[in-house]
Amino acid sequence: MCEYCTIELMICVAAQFLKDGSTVGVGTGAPCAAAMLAQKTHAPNLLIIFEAGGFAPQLPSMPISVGDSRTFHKALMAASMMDVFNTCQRGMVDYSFLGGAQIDTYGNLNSTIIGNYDNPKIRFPGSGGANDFAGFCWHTITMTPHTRKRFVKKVDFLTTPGYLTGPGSREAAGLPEDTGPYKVITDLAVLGFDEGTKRMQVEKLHPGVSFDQVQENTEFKLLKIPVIEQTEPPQKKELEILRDEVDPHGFVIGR
Amino acid sequence: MCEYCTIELMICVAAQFLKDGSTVGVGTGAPCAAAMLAQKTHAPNLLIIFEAGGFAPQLPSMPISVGDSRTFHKALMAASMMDVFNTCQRGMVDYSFLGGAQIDTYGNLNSTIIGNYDNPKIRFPGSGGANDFAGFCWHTITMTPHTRKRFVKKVDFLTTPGYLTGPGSREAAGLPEDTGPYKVITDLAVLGFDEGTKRMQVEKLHPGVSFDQVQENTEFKLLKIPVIEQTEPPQKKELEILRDEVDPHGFVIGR
Amino acid sequence: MTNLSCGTGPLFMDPDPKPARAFFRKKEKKLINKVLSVKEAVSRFVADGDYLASGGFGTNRISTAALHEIVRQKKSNLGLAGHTTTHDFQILAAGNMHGEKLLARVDIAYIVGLEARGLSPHARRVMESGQVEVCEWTNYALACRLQAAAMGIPFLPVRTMMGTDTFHRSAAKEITCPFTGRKLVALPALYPDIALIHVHESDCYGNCRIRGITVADTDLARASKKVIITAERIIDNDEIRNSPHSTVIPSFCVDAVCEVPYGSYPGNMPGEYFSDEEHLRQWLEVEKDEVEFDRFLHTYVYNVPDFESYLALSGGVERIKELRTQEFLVPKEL
Amino acid sequence: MTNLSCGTGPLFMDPDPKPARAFFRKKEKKLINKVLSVKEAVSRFVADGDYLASGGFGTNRISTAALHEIVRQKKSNLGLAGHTTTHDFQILAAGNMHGEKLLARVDIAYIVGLEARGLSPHARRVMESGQVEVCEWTNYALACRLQAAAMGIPFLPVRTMMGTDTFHRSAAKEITCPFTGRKLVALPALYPDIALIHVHESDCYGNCRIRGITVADTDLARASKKVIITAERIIDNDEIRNSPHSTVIPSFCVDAVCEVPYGSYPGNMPGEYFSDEEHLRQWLEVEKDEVEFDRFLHTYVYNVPDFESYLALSGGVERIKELRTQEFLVPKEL
Repeated sequence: MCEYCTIELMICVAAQFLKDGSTVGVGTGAPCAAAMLAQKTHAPNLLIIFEAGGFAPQLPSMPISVGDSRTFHKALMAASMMDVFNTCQRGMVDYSFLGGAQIDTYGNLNSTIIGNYDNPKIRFPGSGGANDFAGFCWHTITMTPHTRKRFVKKVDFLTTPGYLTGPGSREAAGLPEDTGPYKVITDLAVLGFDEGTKRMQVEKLHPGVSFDQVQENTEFKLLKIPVIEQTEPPQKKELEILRDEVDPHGFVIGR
Repeated sequence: MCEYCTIELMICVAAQFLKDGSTVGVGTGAPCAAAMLAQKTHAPNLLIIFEAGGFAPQLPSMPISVGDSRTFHKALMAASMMDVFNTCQRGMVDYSFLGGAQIDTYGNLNSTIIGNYDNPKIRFPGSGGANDFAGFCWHTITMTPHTRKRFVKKVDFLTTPGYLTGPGSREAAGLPEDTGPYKVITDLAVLGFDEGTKRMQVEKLHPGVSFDQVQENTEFKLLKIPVIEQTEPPQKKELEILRDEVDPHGFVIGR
Repeated sequence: MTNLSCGTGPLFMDPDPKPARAFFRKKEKKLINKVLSVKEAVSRFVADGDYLASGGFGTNRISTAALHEIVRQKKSNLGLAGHTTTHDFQILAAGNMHGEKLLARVDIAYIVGLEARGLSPHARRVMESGQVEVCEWTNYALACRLQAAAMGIPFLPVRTMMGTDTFHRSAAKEITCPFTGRKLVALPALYPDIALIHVHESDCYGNCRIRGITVADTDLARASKKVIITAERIIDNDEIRNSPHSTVIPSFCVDAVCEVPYGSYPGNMPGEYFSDEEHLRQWLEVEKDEVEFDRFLHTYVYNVPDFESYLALSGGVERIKELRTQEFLVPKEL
Repeated sequence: MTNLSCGTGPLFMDPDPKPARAFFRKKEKKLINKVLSVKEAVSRFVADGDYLASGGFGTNRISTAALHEIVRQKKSNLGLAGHTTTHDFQILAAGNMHGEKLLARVDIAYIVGLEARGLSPHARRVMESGQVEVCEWTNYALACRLQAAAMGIPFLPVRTMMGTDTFHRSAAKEITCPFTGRKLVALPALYPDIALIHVHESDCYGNCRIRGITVADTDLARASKKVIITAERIIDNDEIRNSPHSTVIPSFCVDAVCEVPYGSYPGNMPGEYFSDEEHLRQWLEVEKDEVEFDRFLHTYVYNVPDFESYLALSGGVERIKELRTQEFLVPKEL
């Protein structure tokens, strides 16, 4: 084991959820770093998709925008936004990787406003492609810092669908069947969703973190799986690849 | 004046209806010859569109198929069938140029079957893109031989919309407003449509042809405009261009 | 809005995105070598009863090699999406003889004709016999149905076929626009089981390029559950990656890649060779007599092992050279 | 199907195809020389009150020249389609200062942010002030709305936004699929009055090529009533005709062609130059203080005659050369 910072841990953990041969729609920053790391370790056949139109680039460095040149550098196809989201809606994309300002127990995300809609305290960008990705892809993975302000009982605005109001509600709303939030990776823990209630549950705790600590940083009541294991710390090899090849300038991991 | 055959007359007459700067969706054969002739005479800016995806080619010769190489030879754009018909549906295409096995007084066309649908005497190809063109383009021009078997009271199958059952019926059916049959050019006459009744009317008679002769070759009762003029015979220059440049091998004009 | 009506034609394929999504989810997305012989590809990916779609446009950029192989392997009970199918339809219709039924159901936009070349006598015999179940559409309607499937939605609302018998004999339905109150025609998504698409270039994974019009093939490749690509040339993956905006079909849609030079013959391949009008006339001619047509088919299709042999019988590369001069408008005289 | 609901957001533009068809019918289709200065193009084709759409993707392949000119000419009361608008939004939002109102209504998918670079302080001030009327959508929803318009149909039925506040604050409506009974979201067609699209190459008539991703620009050009093209290079019509499948926007959609080398600066132009991150940071930085931002705008936008002068102030061709080395990943060291 070797030293690492929390964001590195989060990225290494996130990377492990991306299976080889699967397809993933990613944004910039940590999600993209995780996808790149996965591709350079256990998932060389991970097919990365960017919403502006880039399919399966050979990423030379971290993109700054999900539509910049890097996102289709030596790609298999440089197409259109319609093609990307149609591919997702058609059922061909396994994972989407999102962030957000607020998240609730059902994995619903807010990236629109804080406060009252008609007189907001803060205006955030809005959905972008997040709502589309989270509606269409089979699994949604979220990466976010773990604070009570972010893990809230009720999001101020439901920008992007998680399990909405619980079991069956996505289907009732008309969203494709068998889709929804899969994992939430924070600086404290790895969380998943209880199959019966679709509520968020703690599945792994990062080294040195207790369940109570996670609960204290969460406004809603967390479920937990029977045996919560500790998150496996990043391997030396993973960290090397992350630091030397994925993000040598420290844009995301911040060195 | 000089000698010409009927198909040459028909093509020259048809060409005159295509205004410079307008757009036209054409098929193979006589319609294409008419469009090419128009382009080489009074309408150098005629924008010719082929349904398989060719926009504004510089036609080196008559295409054999509306999707062959000629249809996008030195074209402005080689796109898709969707792009062509979307362009028509969006209202950007002025004329479409069609044929058919049967036509009725409202300009409805049959290119599907002769006889009973469930047990047809003859199976023709079907709509192809004809129904789409005639529904979306502003004006439909039809070229067809003039016989009682073709100019019928009731088409055996309404493949492609004319004025359907008369005034207002296209709009009631949901078709775009202000569209419909414009001219029918036969080996006997030039016919149009009465504005009030949307029924077919004789507008010009080819040299040596009488109204009665046209009516005899038509199963339904023809209307006529107050003063029917004689069709202007082709000019020498037009015929030269048609014979030497448009169809030098006589594929359509048959020499 | 009142008086909404429905077409009475049969809907051959399920437009629901749910089973399609489940299928596409399991489809292999990895970059694996998919190069196969046409024989192997057709044997492995075309099943009796499948619903088929042929790319290109009738006599232009068609996968003659795969179409012949389907006839040669005596596949049966197939469905077909017939947007301006001409010579491709003629080839498949040849499988309906002697009581055999290669084609069982056809979504028709344009069949039995070869455009300016006239009608196919054999295809007419097949279609007039009543042995094939049919549903009427238009070229745009079928293209829209493929686009709906490629988008993963169950229908597209358009303004075609309205007021016509084509609509009444289709399986489309009228709906009302929730914004304008307008009547529209809802076209059900069409997810073919298998598509046969001939392209200029593909890498061994199935990333494809087409020069010239794409007709409906970008949507067709995305809408179809299985896709067989025949390509004039297999090119290196590096070449694909050096110009990613030239890729029109991505590898994750493709199941088999077959290298078949001149594979659209006797059809036209844009920028490569023109159609062989003599040979196409011969097809139309021999079809007039069933016995003669049967003999022709045995000579050119059944008794040859592959497309290369068919091409050799038809004049081989020398004939292609001649068709190249036609494609490139080379003047005859020196 | 019961419980169909409607978004409560404002529908800014008429989705009905009838007036759009009437407009497109009259649009000039001839090949005429459309080359204009950006100043002239914006003056002639952008009217106060118009609904605008910016091509590309925020900081990538955007028409900076046309965007600056709109601010410089103090256009007012504009609508905007905001699918991942980032620096383009930031530029336009600069027109909302000192009581002036360049932006009056925005269809939002993504605004006020610059992706990984953070949020724009000034754009936030504008949007949090309540002076701009808004309607929420998603990137896909806006792309679909443009596609519906490009197709000439009043809506497209898709499966996005369902069950979310994004839907409730949109102007979309739920409908029932006539084939499957499924609930779907109907997205109204969006016909912008004017589109600004930056491309790699255009001929003088407006036939355009884009290298790399097209984002939503092929539909945008077709959906918009008026289209201003800015191009890195004007090329000969012969070049267009020699490779017609490379044309992604046809001339009959285009009203003005402006040659603006480096015209996406400080944005990224694929295959040409990378984004100028220093300059973009400077924008974000100066925005924190309104007085400083005002001074910045006067220096860089209001008090210069054109984009070329802005570029010169920002380092000119020397800066572009540096951004080229970034675009082409040229190692720094010798």
